[in-house]
Amino acid sequence: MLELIVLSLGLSCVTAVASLILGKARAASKTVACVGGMAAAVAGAAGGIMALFGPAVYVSLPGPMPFTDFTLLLNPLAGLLVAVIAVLAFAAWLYGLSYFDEYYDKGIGVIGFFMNLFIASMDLVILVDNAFWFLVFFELMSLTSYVLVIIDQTEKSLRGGFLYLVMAHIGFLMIALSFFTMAVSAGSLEFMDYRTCAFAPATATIAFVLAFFGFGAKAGMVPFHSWLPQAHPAAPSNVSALMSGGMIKIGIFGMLKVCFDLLGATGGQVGWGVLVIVIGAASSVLGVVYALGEHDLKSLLAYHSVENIGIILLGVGTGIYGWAAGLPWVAGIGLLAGLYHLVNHAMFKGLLFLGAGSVLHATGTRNMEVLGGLARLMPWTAACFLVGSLAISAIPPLNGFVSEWFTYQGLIGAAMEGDLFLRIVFAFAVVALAITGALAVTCFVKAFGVTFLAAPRSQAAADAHESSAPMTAAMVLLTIACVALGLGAVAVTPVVNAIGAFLTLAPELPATAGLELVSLGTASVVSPLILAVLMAVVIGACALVRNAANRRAGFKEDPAPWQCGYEPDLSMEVLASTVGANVRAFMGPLYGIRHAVNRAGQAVARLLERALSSPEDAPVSAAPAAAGAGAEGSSRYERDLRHGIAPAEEAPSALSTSVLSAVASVGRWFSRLESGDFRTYIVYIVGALVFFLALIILVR
Amino acid sequence: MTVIIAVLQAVLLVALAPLVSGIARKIRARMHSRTGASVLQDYYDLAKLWHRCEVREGPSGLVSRAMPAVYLGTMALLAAGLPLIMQACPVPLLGDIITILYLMALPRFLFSLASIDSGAAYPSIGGIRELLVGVLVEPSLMLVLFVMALAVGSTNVGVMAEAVGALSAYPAVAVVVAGVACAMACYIEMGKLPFDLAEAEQEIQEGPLAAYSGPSLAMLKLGVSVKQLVVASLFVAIFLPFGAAASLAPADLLLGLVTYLVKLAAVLLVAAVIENSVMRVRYKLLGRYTWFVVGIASLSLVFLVIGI
Amino acid sequence: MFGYPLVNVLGACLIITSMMVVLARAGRTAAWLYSLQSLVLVGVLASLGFVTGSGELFTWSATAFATKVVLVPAILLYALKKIGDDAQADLPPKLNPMKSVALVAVEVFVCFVAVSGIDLPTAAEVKPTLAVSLAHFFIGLTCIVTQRSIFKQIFGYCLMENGSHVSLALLAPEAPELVEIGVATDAIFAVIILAVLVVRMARYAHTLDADDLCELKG
Amino acid sequence: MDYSTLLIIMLGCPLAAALLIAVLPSRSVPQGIYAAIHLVSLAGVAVAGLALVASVFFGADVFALGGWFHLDGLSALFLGLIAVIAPCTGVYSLPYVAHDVADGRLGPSQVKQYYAFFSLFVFSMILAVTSNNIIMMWVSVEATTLSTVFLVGVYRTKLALEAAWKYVIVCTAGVAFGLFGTLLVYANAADVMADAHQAVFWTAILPNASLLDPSLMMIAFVFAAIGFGTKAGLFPMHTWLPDAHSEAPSPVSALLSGVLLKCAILIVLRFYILTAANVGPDFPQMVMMILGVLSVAYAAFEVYRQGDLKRKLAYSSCENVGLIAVCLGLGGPLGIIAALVHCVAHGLTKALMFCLAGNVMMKYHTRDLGRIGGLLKAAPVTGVLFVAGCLALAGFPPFALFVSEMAMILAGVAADCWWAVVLVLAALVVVIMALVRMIAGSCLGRVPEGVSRGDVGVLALVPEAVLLALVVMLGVALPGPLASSIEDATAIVMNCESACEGASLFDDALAALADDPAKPEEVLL
Repeated sequence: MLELIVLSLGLSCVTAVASLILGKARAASKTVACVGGMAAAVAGAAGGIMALFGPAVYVSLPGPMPFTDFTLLLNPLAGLLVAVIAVLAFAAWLYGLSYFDEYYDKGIGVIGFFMNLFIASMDLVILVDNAFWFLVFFELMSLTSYVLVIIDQTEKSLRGGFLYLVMAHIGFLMIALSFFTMAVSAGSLEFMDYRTCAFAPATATIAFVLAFFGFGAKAGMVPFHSWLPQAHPAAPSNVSALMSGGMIKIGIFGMLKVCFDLLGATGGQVGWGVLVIVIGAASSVLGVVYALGEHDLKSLLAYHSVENIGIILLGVGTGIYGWAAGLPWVAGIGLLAGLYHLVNHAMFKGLLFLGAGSVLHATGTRNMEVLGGLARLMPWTAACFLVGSLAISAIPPLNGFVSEWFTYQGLIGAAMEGDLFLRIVFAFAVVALAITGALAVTCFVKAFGVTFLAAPRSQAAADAHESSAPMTAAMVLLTIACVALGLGAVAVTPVVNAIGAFLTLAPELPATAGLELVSLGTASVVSPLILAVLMAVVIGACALVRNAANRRAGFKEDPAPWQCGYEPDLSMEVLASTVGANVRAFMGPLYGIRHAVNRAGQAVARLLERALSSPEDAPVSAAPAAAGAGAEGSSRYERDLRHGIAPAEEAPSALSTSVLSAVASVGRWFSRLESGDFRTYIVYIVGALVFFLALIILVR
Repeated sequence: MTVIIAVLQAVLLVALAPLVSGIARKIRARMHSRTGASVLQDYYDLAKLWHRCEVREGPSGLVSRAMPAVYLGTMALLAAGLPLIMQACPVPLLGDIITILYLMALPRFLFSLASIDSGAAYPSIGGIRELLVGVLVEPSLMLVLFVMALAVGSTNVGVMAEAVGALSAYPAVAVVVAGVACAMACYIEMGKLPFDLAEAEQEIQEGPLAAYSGPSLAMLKLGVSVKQLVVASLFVAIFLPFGAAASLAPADLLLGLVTYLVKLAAVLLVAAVIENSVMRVRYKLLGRYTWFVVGIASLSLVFLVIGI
Repeated sequence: MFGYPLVNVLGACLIITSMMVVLARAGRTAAWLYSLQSLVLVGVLASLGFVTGSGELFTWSATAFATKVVLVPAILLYALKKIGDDAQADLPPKLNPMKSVALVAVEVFVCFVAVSGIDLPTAAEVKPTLAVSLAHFFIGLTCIVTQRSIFKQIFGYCLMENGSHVSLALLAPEAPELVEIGVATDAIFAVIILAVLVVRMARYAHTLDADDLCELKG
Repeated sequence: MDYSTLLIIMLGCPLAAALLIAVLPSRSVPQGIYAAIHLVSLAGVAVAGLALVASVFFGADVFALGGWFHLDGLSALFLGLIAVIAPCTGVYSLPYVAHDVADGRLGPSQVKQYYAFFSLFVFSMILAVTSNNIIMMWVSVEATTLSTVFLVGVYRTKLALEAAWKYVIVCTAGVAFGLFGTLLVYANAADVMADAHQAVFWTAILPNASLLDPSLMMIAFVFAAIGFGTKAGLFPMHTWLPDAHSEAPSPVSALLSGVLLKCAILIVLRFYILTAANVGPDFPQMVMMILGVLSVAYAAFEVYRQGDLKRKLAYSSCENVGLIAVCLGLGGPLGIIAALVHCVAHGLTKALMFCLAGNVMMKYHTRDLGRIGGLLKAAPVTGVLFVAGCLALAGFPPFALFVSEMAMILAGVAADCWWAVVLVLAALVVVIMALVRMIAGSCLGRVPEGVSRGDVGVLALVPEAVLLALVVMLGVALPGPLASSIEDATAIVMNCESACEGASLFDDALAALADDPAKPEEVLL
């Protein structure tokens, strides 16, 4: 199976080069890139799925670098990740067949080249089993996705790309520090030596915490999430689907690999699990709360990636806790929940991003306020988006529910064994998950309702048209995947459970019985398949009875029925901002956190500026960005916009601007050192000499 | 065998729902010292509506058409899953607390979608408020069920009922406090007066009903009253399981049915009394009440953790 | 009288002559004073050679005479003529004379303290001259730092170079001559290039004032 | 044909060329002649250099002129750097000078002057790298300063002359301290060693370095570090770097930044070896660490703030030299390997970047980054090379600086010196922010009006492509012989005879550490 994946890597690289060469012939370059990408994806998926069942394959080649050789390891965990990314890549390429038409003038060859390299580098990061090459491909992954983020070259995408690359690099540096701490005590850069070497507990904790925050920065969890909602939406939609669905999973994969694979021999501490759970809970709640305030469809979905990463971390955290505390069932179900949600999130987030892409493709704008009424004009996209929304809100028969059910069972099962402090932590996590679930429902009602339902609120929305065949096919593919992962949970769970067992090297505890999913610790069962059948039967019966009554009593459509003298007009319709305002009224404190953090950041920047700036430097004041221009029309959004009531275009997250201005003011202060007069420069040299001579006297 | 009981339960609840709301209206009338409509008034309304010609609004699409059926169907399914007559769940896979909570989320999801779909302002505002009640109530409900799961050792409602029935749930005080919190949460979820007036069609909370007519409206009104019944019986099933049939003997089942009806009547009587002795609270202040419920739920968690 | 005390005495008047060079106002007088100062330097080298009896020192003093006493002042005077007679070349130093004398005194004292700290067998007897050469080096440096006219700064460089030349002679008497020739020619080239640069500065940039040369900043 | 004569030939070529060009009259002789002589000398330098370097990699050291010149593993590395970068920048200066002549900024006499001093500059750098006599080292560094003065001031504008004057004064004042350091070492050695004449040769001093007086050696090292640190551009003494680079023609600043800073670092390394052999590595490492961390911290913020393209690259050189000093400060076999790899990698990358800056100057006639935009559209090939160069400078994977940065982090963690590593990494993040902003600002976006489309001449692009290929090659596949040569150089710096034979560089260095992780200092000694 490794050969299949190597084949897919080769195909990706060949296609990349071919699409770059054919850059001028745009249509040819696009088709070559997409078809080649799809072929590579199919090979990758096949290899990944076979790796899920097969034994781990370890290959060590004498690499180009003298100090380390090039080693690949394909174990079930890697197989799962490769398969997920391959499926997403296939959908993205299929989608790109017609979506990339609008990117012709932006250099289709460049997109084809970097997107193929991006997928290849993701696969290689998963496969490679050597610290140096892992870091190389990890950084290449960030670089290639940076180029894709700034492909639009608008001011917003450049800022998003800049923030993304800097945050990715900070994460990369932390991962490098973690790997090298382990390398120093393991004596080599090979992961195989890490596994055999028994690290001192202190080193293991430092390594884990550094790796956790390093990979966390890549996965976009709370302390490092500010780049995600600015970077992912800027990329083309199928690339943001690939990034949100695939790339942030590499962060989770990294954490699992460091914790279970590399530090496996040394054993973990309970504190690690608690840290992961607390950050996971915080990410999930803050992610969904910030998503509610968004009126841009793709940044709403990006914030939801933060939320779902939080849910995955809850599962992984329970797994780590169970593994460290020696509770095999808790570890098993925790990892099962984390990995299963990882797969599910990849599928439904990819689907939602592709849906958002179709809306963008059809109407030219991502601003929900000016859309509306697209369901009738774009039925397929609306249906797929609805299934995606149901899945992400964890509504029963679909896959989101299954993984969140396992997460709940894991948390409750772990709480049963835990002591006083741990029960409060798990209770906090369960409540956070419940709040997240409820808010996710609200958010996706807003997203789907305001975008697809009711009447079109602008000319752009009115003359939208259904997206072309390949785009719809890609969306339908992912919808089928979501439904299959939901209803077919009974078949998929043992496979994912086996990976969990493989990671913790513990015997596999059964998670399914017949058609039902079983949670042994909490003695409870659920069966999405039977549930779906029951719902279909009961709801079908009600619908049939109702339709029969309609036929008998008559059914007519009336565009403007008598509303007791009340005439609704455009200015009264509900908007995303209405939902946001309502939630903000109740969720005040959670919004307070972001506001407080931004204010603190600005205060520090102003302090630095006043302390360092000499009188003649004019203080840099960040002018609030002008409100985004919505499509014309008399909809309430335009009227609010004109009167400045509507929320202005989201100013760049104040924290990042304050950091930049702080760095600039420190630079200005340093530059005062070089006043241009070379005589003072000579005094500096004499000063340095005197300082070091004094140092000698000190040392001796 | 248990499947039949489940179906029987569902049918029973669906049938009883209009009667229950009729009784509640009769109690209110009595308290206002007026005779009020007959107890069976709801049945007459439903029958009348059932024969009316339905009018679909202009912009509303497939979601609005499907919503009433999904609402009633899901509520019936939930009714089937609860351990009302028997102490154990008739259909175990419907009995898990997470499945119940997230099954209740589906009708709320589609109810709000349909309200936005109608395009008019009042239904949309009503739909959003329905969502936000969910956001405010669900976490405390989940915390209560979490406490019960830890107390009982399983997340299945039937096992909880048996444990409470046998008074074997370990931290007794925690269970009692959890019961109180669950009662308040269920009361808010039922949409009774201080928080919302279910009947008034034009009222904000039930605004979305304004977009419906004919058989759909009938099915939706039935669904809403079944929901109130399901939420009440959820509380009854977990915290007042006394008298429910332990075994499948017909005698026990009959006794279980009778005790369940008596308990339900008692609970609804208390609810009706509370409902008619309070004024309606402003929507903005709803948060203060829900924080109070969260407070009590976390109190039960503290008791559980301390172990008394 | 002959022997090491002579070397130390000559060292002392080295300091005095370099002080005069620093304080000299006009470029021409500074050039003449510099050649006088080099003469004293040659004296030091000759007496040192006489005392230690090493042949190389004599050849060193010969080359020093040729280069420092004759060639360098000639170059500078020629450069001064090319600049023309505008007053630019003789700008007053930034620091008034009294302060610079005090500064030089402090430097000399610090160098004596520093040199006494080092116990080097070869330079045991000529410790005061070593201190003088170190002080000489720092006097040159102060000349560069305090002058406004860049022409005067060339003299600062020459003084600094003399200081290092003396310390080279003191610390490395037996070094192969090639080394000494290398250092001397290096000094000559430096002075030539500085002079050419000053002439170009006068012709193209029309200023010799160091305060104008602060445009490139930050 | 033994190698010592080859070394003399290599020294002779540029000197002869310089003298020849100086002799020819500037008016009558067409500029092609100068260019031809210039190219011939550089070809000689390249061929002889690479042959010498190859011989040292495989064979023993090369001595010439009775020990005055000595080529060991360490200086072979730097000689190789000169042998590669000097021809590249030489070839690049042909189109650059032709463009300036066409622009009227350079007269015929200035062109003659340019080529003459360019060869003299190469000669003095080779002298600095190969000289075994410590005082000749000082003379050669002084010679590099003097030979580049007129190169910096070749445009004869007020700013150029001001930059040249500042460059001369600051460098000569700084390097003079170096002379004191050399003298102290020589005097110290002359006392101890039997034959005073031998006391001037570095190879002679090294064996009995342990006999020297420790306090004197420490003072000498401080003088040398400050003196030659000025030429290397370490923090307090770096002030000449931005001025000289912003006013000098681009090929000259490429040579200045790419090679001259490394030669000065080599001489500081020579004194580092002597002091480490005498006093033990702790003191010199502390001095280098302080200088390095200060340089990195200061320069990183300057790189971020700077608006002028070449001044930004100059500060980036100061920052990278600081990184080399930090690596030396970290010590241990890993630290030294990181420092040497960084020298080679940065030399190549910085030369590439300055040549590209030259291309940008040719197209946009300005250094202000605000007015440079849409480079990818205006000059596609230069744009792509510029983006690759910036990413290489920022330390992204496929390029060489990534390897050296990883080695530095590994060395920092192995030396358990966390505060330095964290500080340096923070500074590197600031540098990356600056470079990414530069890419986004100048390469993407619209082409400002008045800038003609179409790329620079092919002759200008060839050397840059060669340099980029080398940078990528070092980044992806460090060739075997180069790795073993770095290994020998480390053995020299660590002053131990048992070169790490057999297994690769990192592994045994790491393995050596793994045996006793508690004690991070060198185990090889």
